[in-house]
Amino acid sequence: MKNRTLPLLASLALASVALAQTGTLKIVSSLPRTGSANAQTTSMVNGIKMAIDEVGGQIDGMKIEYEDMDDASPQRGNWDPAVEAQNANRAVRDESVIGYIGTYNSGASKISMPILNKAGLVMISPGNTYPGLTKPGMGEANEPRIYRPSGKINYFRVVPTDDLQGRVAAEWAKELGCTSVYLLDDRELYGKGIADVFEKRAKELGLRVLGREGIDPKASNYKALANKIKASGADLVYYGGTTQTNAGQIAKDLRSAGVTSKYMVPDGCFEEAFILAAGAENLEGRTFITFGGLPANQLQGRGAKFREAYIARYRVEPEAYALYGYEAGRVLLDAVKRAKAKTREGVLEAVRSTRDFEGALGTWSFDENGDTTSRIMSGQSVEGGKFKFVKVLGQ
Amino acid sequence: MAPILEVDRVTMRFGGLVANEDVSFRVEPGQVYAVIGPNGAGKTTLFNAITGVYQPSAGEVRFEGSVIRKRVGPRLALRVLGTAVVSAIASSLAVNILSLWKAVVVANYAYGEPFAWGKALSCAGPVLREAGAAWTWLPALIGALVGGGAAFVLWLRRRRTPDVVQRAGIARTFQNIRLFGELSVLENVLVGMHARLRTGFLENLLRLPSFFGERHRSRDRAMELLRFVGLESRAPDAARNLPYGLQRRLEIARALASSPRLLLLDEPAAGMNPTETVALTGLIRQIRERGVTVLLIEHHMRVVMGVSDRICVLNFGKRIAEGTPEQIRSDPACIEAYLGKEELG
Amino acid sequence: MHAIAHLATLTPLAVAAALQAEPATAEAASGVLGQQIVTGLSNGMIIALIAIGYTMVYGIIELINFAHGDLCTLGAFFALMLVGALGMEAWSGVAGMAGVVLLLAGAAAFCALFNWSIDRVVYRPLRSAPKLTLLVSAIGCSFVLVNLALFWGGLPMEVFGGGVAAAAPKDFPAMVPDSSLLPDAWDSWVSAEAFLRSSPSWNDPSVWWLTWAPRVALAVLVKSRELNFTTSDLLVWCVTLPLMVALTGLVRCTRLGKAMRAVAQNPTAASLMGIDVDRVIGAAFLIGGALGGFASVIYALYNNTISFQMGYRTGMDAFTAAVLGGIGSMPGAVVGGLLIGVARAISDGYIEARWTNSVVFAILIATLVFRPSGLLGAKLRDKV
Amino acid sequence: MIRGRSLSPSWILLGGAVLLGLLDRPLGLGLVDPMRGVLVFALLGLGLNVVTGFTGLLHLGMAAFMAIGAYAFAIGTCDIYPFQLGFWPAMVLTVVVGAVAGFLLGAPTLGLRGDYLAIVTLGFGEIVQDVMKNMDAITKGTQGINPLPPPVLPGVGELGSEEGPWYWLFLGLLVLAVMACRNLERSRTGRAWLAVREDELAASCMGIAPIPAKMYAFATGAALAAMAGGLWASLYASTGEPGNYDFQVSILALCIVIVGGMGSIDGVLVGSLAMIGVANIALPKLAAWLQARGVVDPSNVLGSPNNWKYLVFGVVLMVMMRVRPEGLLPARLGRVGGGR
Repeated sequence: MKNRTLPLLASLALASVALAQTGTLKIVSSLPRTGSANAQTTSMVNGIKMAIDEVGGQIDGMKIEYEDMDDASPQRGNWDPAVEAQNANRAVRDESVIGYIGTYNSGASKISMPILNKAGLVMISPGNTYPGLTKPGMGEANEPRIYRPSGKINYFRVVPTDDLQGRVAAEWAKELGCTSVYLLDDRELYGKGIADVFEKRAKELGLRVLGREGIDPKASNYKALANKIKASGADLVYYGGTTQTNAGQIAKDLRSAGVTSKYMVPDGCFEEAFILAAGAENLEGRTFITFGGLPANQLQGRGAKFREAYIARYRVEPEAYALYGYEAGRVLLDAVKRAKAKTREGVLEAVRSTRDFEGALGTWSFDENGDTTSRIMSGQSVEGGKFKFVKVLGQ
Repeated sequence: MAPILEVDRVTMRFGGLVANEDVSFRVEPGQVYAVIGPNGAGKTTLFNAITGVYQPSAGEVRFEGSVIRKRVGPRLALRVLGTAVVSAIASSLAVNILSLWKAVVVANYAYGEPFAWGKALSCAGPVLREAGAAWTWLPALIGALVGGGAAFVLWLRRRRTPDVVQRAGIARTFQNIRLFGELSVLENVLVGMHARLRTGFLENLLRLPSFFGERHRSRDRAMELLRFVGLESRAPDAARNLPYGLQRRLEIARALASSPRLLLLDEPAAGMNPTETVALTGLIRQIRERGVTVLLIEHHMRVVMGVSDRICVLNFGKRIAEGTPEQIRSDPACIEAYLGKEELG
Repeated sequence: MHAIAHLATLTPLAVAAALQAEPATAEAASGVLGQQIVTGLSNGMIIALIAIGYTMVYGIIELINFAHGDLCTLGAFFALMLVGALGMEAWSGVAGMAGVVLLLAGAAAFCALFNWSIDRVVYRPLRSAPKLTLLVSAIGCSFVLVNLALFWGGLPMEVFGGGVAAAAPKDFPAMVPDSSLLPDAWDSWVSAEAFLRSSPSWNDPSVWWLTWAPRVALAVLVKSRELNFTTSDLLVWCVTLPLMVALTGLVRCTRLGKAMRAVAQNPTAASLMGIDVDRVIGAAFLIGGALGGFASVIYALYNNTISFQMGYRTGMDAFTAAVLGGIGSMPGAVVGGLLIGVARAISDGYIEARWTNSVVFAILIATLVFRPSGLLGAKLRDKV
Repeated sequence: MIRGRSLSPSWILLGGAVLLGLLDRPLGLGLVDPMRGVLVFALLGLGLNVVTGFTGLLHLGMAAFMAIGAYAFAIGTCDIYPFQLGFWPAMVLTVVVGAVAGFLLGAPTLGLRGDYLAIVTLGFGEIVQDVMKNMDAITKGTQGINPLPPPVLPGVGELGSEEGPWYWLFLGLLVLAVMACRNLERSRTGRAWLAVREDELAASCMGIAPIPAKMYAFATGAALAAMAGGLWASLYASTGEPGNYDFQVSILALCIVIVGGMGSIDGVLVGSLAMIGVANIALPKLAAWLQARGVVDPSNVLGSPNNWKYLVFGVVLMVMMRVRPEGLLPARLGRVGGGR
């Protein structure tokens, strides 16, 4: 048995190497596809696919292949360090892979960044907002150096980070006339990080912070907490969390406990599912959502075209994160196109030199840390059961 | 001669139910002593009271002149004090851990620079002082009291558990066979030898030389015991696969493995056929010849009358007669309560 | 029965005592405490209802039925599907009430049958297998149920968000308008107070014992005016309390209940006495499932959100409640559920929400260290 | 133990693992990387097997000890803390901390029976997670601690991105753990555990003090789990976040032990291969295969293979239990704990 399969497998392995040489370039994405984040990641994957189709699935005669990897495991229902590491290693081993799009959770990137960095494989995240991944001094003392064992930058992101969003959120709260705020977070990397920034900025702006609570995102309701918030008399409740960590339930419980304050959430809630989960009547006129970018229907030029194409293809309005999937895919493909040698190093070099990229979000570049220079933030409210664009923030 | 076992006015109550009332008897060394009585007379309950499964509600059981209990001594003191100290430190630390950490570690460590241990640790004192007695010493005090108190109460509650009694030299078998079914016959005997063996966790983990020496000796002895009860050929089999009569014999071998001075047999002949019963009688005699005193509960009158030196008769939890087999045979109360019915039925 | 009766008298007293004990200066806080207890009790009743499902199955076959919480998830999705299919969002008034009854009945029937079939297909063939084998089957079953709920959430119906985001939490329409009940009834209480005050014995300290009960009652009523006791709270109380009483009655008094207790004691002996053990176990799954169905609808109407993973925390709380009360004991499950509900609310309100789960489990561990078989559990004794 | 068994399934499996390690590269299987996770979970399973399999205590909080191990290792080694021990000293520390934690949890609670103990361990798991999340001054909360140093081997130096040496190291440690468990099982200590599992009262009438015996089992299990946690963290150079050590991990460990066969060391090895293999190797491969065939329709919830993973995993568990109720490789003398 063994003797017979050995040559067979060996020839298969050879064949795959040969295939790579005759011109297949592979892009992989590693996003949590099992479990609760599935909705956002599906729209991201849709965005990536659209970016690939836009170039006709090939560049300079080389076929572009795409694999949608899952970094969640069924027994966890969420991203799993083991699976993320496996995905990264698999991508590194597969010679034809020239770009890695991911991850969705910043925690997962902490695992895969060093692995990909050592291999010199470019990584573009459409979803990570934890500042420490790229910005010195924003996270732990050893960040972000530890993610770059080779000393070179290979990680880029097309989303603005939490430190920007939390800041503009607090400023917006002040503009809305709030004087006191009650802070909640979901005790996750994203939610807690953004609430921390909000808290710091709110204090600088002279908003009174009446309380800060970390909630259990799996609890069945937050009525007891809502009672407490009601007694505190805060006129804004800020929740650092996402639809998946029960932002909708909080809105409901606040209303049923008779809390009349405003309710502000970050872009983890900027998706249709948030309104569906919370019930439009619980959000109407009192809910404010910040987003690190512009909503699809406010986009101009390329962005507007993307929206039309997305609706035509998937028959739904693109979610906020679809755009980032699309943008990540496009900036990667653009780099592939520009790269002289279609190798990992070539592509990495091309991505790094991305300047004044004509993206769906306007024109932007990658800065020296690998962050997008796009600083556009927007504020939304909920009216008539729909998100309504209110204004551009942080300008 | 001093009695090996004295049951002195033992009463066992469960809620309103009185299982034994004021039962007394003495067993002399080298005797085979039988406790008989109709079903529900409280014989097994009495056994449980003797072996520490239950604590007598009143009265006491003396073995070789004293009640078997863990002794008040340095071990107890060490245990209570140790628990108190550990829980005092743990509680005080639990209350202050964050501020300590910040003062000692966070404040003294700059990323990438060497860490001055002495200086850092010296920062702990001020933090604890600043926290004040209410947050430093009070938790420690409460921790010490609760921890030490709990250790003492638990010790008190477990002063006379079956394992303590067994280690003092009383072994037993069970009426409804309680072998370790998944273990081999040999291992069952080795478990019985547990208290006589010495190798500790680390010796076993690392298989130090002492492990091999003891393994050799204990196996030899276990095989000897199996030979004694006639089971040596079944040594590797799972205990649950033995036929019923052999399981009873294995229970006896397992009990003997601890080299007890007193052996309690709870209905060893139950479920045996006449041949097996005869063999059992012989076995009990042999056990006595090995110098082990035997306390026996039995229904088979042939066994009881054949091997016992003295007999105690219980009915409805009370002792109704005591004496040699001949005396019991002719005791009118016994005949009425028990023997008569049994022999006629 | 006993314990429930006790509870019925003790709970208001505890509330009253808590309200009275608060210093007058912390007027606002005291209102919150009462409110927290009400919230806690409502949550606790839902937990208790699910906990009974755990305890029934455990009491009979000693299986920690890990799939029970997820069964409730399916019940809630079934109810939401009914809402969507019949257009119930628009029903109001009497029709709305009828809708609630319909949902309760539908989900109960669905969950009962589903639970029974799970037993039939998954657990029954394993009756003689080791206990932990059954446990792993239950875990596997729980995974399957979670996945079914995920699929269900992807149904192309409007109530499920058109099937776009299967994994997202779903809004469950408020069939019962969420309005505060207490202020409306306030006037009659004012006259009651005036009537009491006018009686001569009210101000006579020598007969304080005569006026003690009315005083407490009045204190509760006066404080309650500040409470936000809503229609959905009322709904929870009105559905769960009778159910618990009825269930206890069933187990105490009917033939089936006796058979259940017999099987729990000793299945072999019970079968020798002519009891069809499989049928009795099936009945336990049927009843436990029905309770889970009721609980799921109550949960959905109280929280107005359901998601495919909601069974996890609810199931965990219910299991904790069952153990806290003494697993196998039905009144124990109720007491445990209420206790955990209130403990959660108090912890959220007065400690920090981020420590709530720890507080609940710390209470549990402390209780078990001192009462090793739970609050109302039977004391275990080895049979030698 | 008296019948010399010439070749036990454990050694066959470990031999298979050696073969896999040798053949992986030449055959281009790419299995060595995911297999490292299987090896770590096998360690965790061995730990739980001591507690649940040998001693019969249902333990639903194994992940807590894994978390304690991972965080102890991380705090001992990561350069944002002043301690900065090397890999091996930190690993020793990890094992000791794990054992002490097991002892501290066990001391007050081991008097509890069966399922009451189970929920206490479950609660402990939740509390540990909360502590890790909330004490962020020490544990860095949800950020996780990184980077953590890779193991250092004499002659090889620091292990890098090359998977081979990792694999061999983990395999070596697993072999050591298997030997340790085997030594314990066939000794006075292990016999006491088995006796307590079979019949606690009879065991105590044989002179075994049940609570100390359970305590040793608990601490041994916790130490092995902590070691698994430390290796896990070292493997991914990060503790991940506290949420990575949740109830699901404890459940996975329990499934490994029971699917493999309670109380059977061979079983743990097979069980971890089956469980982690299905969840982390077979299911992703299946999903990728379906994707490559284009059998995927993301517009529909049923159309994406990822949405089926829970179902497949659950069904696999149920079928395994149905087909082999006593586990894939039951303990040496036939069925364990039959009936209830």
